[in-house]
Amino acid sequence: MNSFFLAWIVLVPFISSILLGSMYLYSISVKKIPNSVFTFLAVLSPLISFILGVLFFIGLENGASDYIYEPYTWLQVNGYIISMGFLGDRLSIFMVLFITFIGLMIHIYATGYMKGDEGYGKFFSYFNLFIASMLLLVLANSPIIMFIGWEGVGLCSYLLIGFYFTEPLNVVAGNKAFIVNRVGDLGFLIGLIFLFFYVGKLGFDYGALEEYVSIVPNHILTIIGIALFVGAMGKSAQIPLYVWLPDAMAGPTPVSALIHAATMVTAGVYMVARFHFLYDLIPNVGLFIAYIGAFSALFAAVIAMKQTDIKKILAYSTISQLGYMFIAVGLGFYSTGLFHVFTHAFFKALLFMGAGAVIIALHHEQNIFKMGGLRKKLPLVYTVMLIATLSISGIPPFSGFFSKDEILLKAYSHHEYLIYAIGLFTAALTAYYMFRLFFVTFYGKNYKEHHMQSISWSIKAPLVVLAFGAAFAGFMGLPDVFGGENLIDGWLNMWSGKALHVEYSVEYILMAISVIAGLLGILVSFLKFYRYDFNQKIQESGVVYNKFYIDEIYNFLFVRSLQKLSVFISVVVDDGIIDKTVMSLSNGFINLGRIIGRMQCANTRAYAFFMLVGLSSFSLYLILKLG
Amino acid sequence: MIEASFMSYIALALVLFSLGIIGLISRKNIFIIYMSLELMLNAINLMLVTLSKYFGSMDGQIIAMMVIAIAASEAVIFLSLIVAMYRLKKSVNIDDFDTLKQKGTL
Amino acid sequence: MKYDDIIYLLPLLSVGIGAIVLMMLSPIKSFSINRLSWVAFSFLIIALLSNTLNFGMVYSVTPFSGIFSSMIVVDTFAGYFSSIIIAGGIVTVWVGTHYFEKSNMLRGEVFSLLLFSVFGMILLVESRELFTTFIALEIASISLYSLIGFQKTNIRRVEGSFRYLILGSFAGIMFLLGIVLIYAGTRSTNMIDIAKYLTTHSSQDMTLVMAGGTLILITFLFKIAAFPFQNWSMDVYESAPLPITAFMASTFKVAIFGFILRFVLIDFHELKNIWSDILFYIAILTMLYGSFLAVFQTSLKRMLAASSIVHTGYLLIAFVSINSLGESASTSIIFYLIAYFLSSMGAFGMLSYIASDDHLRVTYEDFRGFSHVRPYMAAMMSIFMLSLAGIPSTIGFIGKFYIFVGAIESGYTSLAVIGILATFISVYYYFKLIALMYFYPSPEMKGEIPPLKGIPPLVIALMAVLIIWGGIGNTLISYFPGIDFLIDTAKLAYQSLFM
Amino acid sequence: MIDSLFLILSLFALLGAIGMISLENTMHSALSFVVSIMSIAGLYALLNASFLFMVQIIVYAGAIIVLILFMIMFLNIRQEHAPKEPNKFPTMLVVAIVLIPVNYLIFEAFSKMPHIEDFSVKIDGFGDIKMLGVELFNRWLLPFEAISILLLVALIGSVVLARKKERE
Repeated sequence: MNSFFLAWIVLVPFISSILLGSMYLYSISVKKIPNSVFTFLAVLSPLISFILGVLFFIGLENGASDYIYEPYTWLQVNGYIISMGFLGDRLSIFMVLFITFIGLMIHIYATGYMKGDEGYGKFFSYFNLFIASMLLLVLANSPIIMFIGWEGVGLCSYLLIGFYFTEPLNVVAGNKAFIVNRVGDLGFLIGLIFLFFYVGKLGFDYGALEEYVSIVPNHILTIIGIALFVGAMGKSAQIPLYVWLPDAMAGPTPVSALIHAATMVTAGVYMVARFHFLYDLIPNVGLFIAYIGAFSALFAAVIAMKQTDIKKILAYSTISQLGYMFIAVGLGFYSTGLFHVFTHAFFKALLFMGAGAVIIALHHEQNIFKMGGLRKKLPLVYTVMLIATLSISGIPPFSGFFSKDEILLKAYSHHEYLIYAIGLFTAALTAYYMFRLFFVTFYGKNYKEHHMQSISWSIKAPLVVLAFGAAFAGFMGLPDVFGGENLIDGWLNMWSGKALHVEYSVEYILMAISVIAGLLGILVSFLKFYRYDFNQKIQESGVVYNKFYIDEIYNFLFVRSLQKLSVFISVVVDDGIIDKTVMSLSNGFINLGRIIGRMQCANTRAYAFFMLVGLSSFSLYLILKLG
Repeated sequence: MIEASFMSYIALALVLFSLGIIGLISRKNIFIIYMSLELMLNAINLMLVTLSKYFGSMDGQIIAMMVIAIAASEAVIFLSLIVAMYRLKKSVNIDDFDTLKQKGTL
Repeated sequence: MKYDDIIYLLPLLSVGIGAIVLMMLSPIKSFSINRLSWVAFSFLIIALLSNTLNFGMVYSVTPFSGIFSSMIVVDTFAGYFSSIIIAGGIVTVWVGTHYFEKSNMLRGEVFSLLLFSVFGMILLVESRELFTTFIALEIASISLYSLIGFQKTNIRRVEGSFRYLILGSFAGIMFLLGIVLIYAGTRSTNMIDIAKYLTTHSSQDMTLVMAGGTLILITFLFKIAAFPFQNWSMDVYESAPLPITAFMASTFKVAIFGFILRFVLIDFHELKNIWSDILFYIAILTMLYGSFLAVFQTSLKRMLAASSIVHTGYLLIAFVSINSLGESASTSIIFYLIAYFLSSMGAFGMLSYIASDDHLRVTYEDFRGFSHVRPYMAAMMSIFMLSLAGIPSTIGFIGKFYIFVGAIESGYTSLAVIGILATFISVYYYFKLIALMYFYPSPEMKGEIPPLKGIPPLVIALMAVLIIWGGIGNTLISYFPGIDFLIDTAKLAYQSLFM
Repeated sequence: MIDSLFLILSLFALLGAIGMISLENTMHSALSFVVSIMSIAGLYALLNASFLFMVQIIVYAGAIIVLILFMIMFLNIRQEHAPKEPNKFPTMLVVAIVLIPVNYLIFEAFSKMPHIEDFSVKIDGFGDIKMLGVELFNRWLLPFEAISILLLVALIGSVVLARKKERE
């Protein structure tokens, strides 16, 4: 495989995006272009990228060394040379494969979902640009080029979240995503600049960085590590920069699927994995990352328990799952983290697309407590959602089980018992709130009969494909215990994996514990919501209605207090503190600007006086300087 | 008795220059502001002519003469703008002209 | 006497003659506006083409050195800057034709004054004698005062013009005092002689020269609107007609930088670090002040004016680092000037193009839903905003990149950090426009906005293309000139200063 | 003789300047400025600049100041039109204080110039019209030409700004 085609993995969706955009402009201002043309172009580009990705995969599998393609020098500043370079190693091709594959599925799905929308062409133009930016981020050969993709992803998410801009709320959500991401980007940029300052002279692609990163003093390295991680926090929605993600649900559902499953949020995880050589030198920062991940996982799971909007629940679950990934990469188990990225991509895309199908069928109803009993009406969606929910809840043999269990196992074996405990508890909570969603949506009694809208095949087909993935993708990382071989670990053999010091017996026990935790969550959820009565006014009154002793205990011990905590966190901490701090910072800045703006008083004499003061201070400076 | 040395001319020019700045900033009358600017130019000319004598070279005087020409060209613009302004607002108070003030609203 | 020297003076002469011809044509009523703009354009294009005769070479000629006693120099540096200035004139002519027609204030004198202003700016970058520089500055400024106050029935225009006149004269007087002090210190006003004097007498007391240089620097800071000499810019930019604002904000800034770079690099080559401390703080304050001012503006014109203060701050970052990295800092200043020139000229040009008969579209609110009415124009406007904000793949990003890297390299990391911070803040007010254009439904305004027709939108579109071209680099097609070309030429320009 | 002339002239120049910036009435202020201008012209004469002495009187006192006076009368600005300035003198004091470093710097800078005992010129005809003309057209031709352009620009500018009616 010629490494020249690496660039085309990025260029194909990029060119397609430009084509779509100009065709869209043409179609609204001059002559209408049929949607089928847009569909064809939009779906073709991720397909081509995927095929190219597969070819590179085969090449690498056959023992080819890393592909590097550096077409030209992008910038050249006294000794610093930055070339526009693409790197196709095992990590990036791995990312490319699932980004393009999931992206392709979501594209197909979106052709059904967005049918009849006025901005059909515009949507796919942004969509392809999103894929292109993400692929650039992944395939870049140096952090600077990666940063272009990084910014591009931010821009596209802004455009897509605010896609239905006629609703002011959506615009606010888009702005919020953008602003919060900029905060993260600032961190990322600061990290890059420090890195550039210390090792930039020696070359700034990953190869050179890996070689020379050890010359950076350790305390600086710590700063760099944290600053880069701040960037990851922004993109991957970790505490405290997660606030944009739930609001980002304002965009069309395929956008949510794309952001949450394959692209944007995994950028942070990818970045940490890409800079593994750096984080290996600063294990303390890694531990910090792992703890942030653990707390994000718990925090988001607690919030998710109280949500009623189907997409919001999924959004919080994404934050929670990302937390798991950061636990793994923080502790230095990069391939484990990426394994979870991989399985998560399947089941989360599936969940979102299933939710989208439900939403479409119910004429854009998103509150799960206005759904109910959809099992008969939407059998296909029911089946795939069940698979996805089981997968995210960590029930074997579905994919989520393997990856999540491996993370917990590694945390345990690494003697991070607190993280392990949090992870385990979160796993139970995950099972609980996901099945709450599931039961309320598809079961229940006394629900209102809905007038259903039919779902087209272009929505159904990707659901089926992804359902297979969500069910069986986990077998790619079958642990040794089952006599399997971890293909993901084997593929990403670039890291000298830390050896596990755990007996098989312990591993079995841990596995059983986590399965039990998951089942416990499902059980509680089952008891509470399986026969959920939709005539109840609000869901808290369901607490009164229950007949089961165990349910009451559970309620008393955990749910009630957790619900309070959940309300507290979502209202006081989330909206009240974090949201307000971020927003009031910007408002404060604007207000300060207004005060300073008073200096523009349109008084000539005052202006002249300012000038005179300037002149006077210059003179004073000179008097002092010249003695 | 003060000797009419080089420095006394410079000192005089400096004082005149400062008086010009003082007039420019503390007066509101457009005409006086304009004359203050002219006074500053005169002070600089005085310095130039003094330097011309000090160096025994004509350069200073030539520059001073050209400064007078520049002052004349600025005077033309100044006075025609003053006429335009007076026609519009019937005022020679410079503080009355504040339509470009920054509005504090968002 | 060498008559072939006249080739080097051709740009200056062509613009000057063009100005006088236009002055004579302007009272003739039968001469339509369109024809006048073609006349202005043809003189400017002759000037631009004659500039390209010596492109790509390092040269430094003092034409008619006997007659003009070496007071004027034509070198690569001057050629580079005057090309940008003339290009600015061309853009202003085309954009202005449309605007002045619409706002019913066009007369031939506008073009005449504009060309005189261009003449003054070219003389400013070519002059090697301080007093000639002062006269050139006055020529450029007085034409601008007249252009701003052209519509003398409009109180805002007259007021802005008058304020600029008073403060500009005040700054000019400081410049003059600076010349006098330098003359007193070195007995010469010729930059080469001054530089020679400074190197040969470096042991002597330099207070006079330092004070004089500082005063000249203050005028420079005034003209580029740096803190605390910046207040005029908001008022004047707002009051001026849009094409004139564009011309002032971008082209005049280029010319001023052309002069000050020559002045500091030649004259104060040995002593230029005396200002680094104070310029350090001025750069920070300028960026902060501009950012604070820009975030809460409702008028796009005022926002662009405020953001031009911020851009001045970025340029000052490079100016501070000039004493440790002469060549690369000057190169990055020159490059950033081009980037800023393209972006702000484009943004202002677009604003003035869409001005209609009874409505100047200058506030954010006027752009609500603009993309649905005029998608191509909205796309161009977005490109200008992206470039001003310094988003990668535009020329603005590369300009900022050079400046920040240079700052870090010369040890001013804090400046770079504040610059990056200001850039992040700037994203807010630039993207607000993009958001408004794209994310809101459009009100009824289709009929008011002129369609894309004629030369002005072509010129604006060309700038948008150049911005993207410069951002992606010489890269897509490698044998085509891109940013490398610009930077190499800027380096040649720097070298030609020391010939 | 010269010293006492210098003293008298500088006294008048200062008094005229102070009067100009502090008098209420615009007309008085302009007349006071004439005194200052004339005294400076006298100082030029003391400094061997005989041609400039004439230029100063003809151009400044004769043209610019007369133009200002004419304008004041033309616009019919009387005392009641003049702006009220109650805080004039405190402002002046503040400005004067702010000006101290500037003056100090420039004065110090000048005082470091090499001292000349005999401050007079030995060249014949120094400062008269012939010498000035020869210098002007030999060495200062370019600024001279530039000045002519500047005057042309100012001419166009004033025509544009002061034209009575906008032409349709």
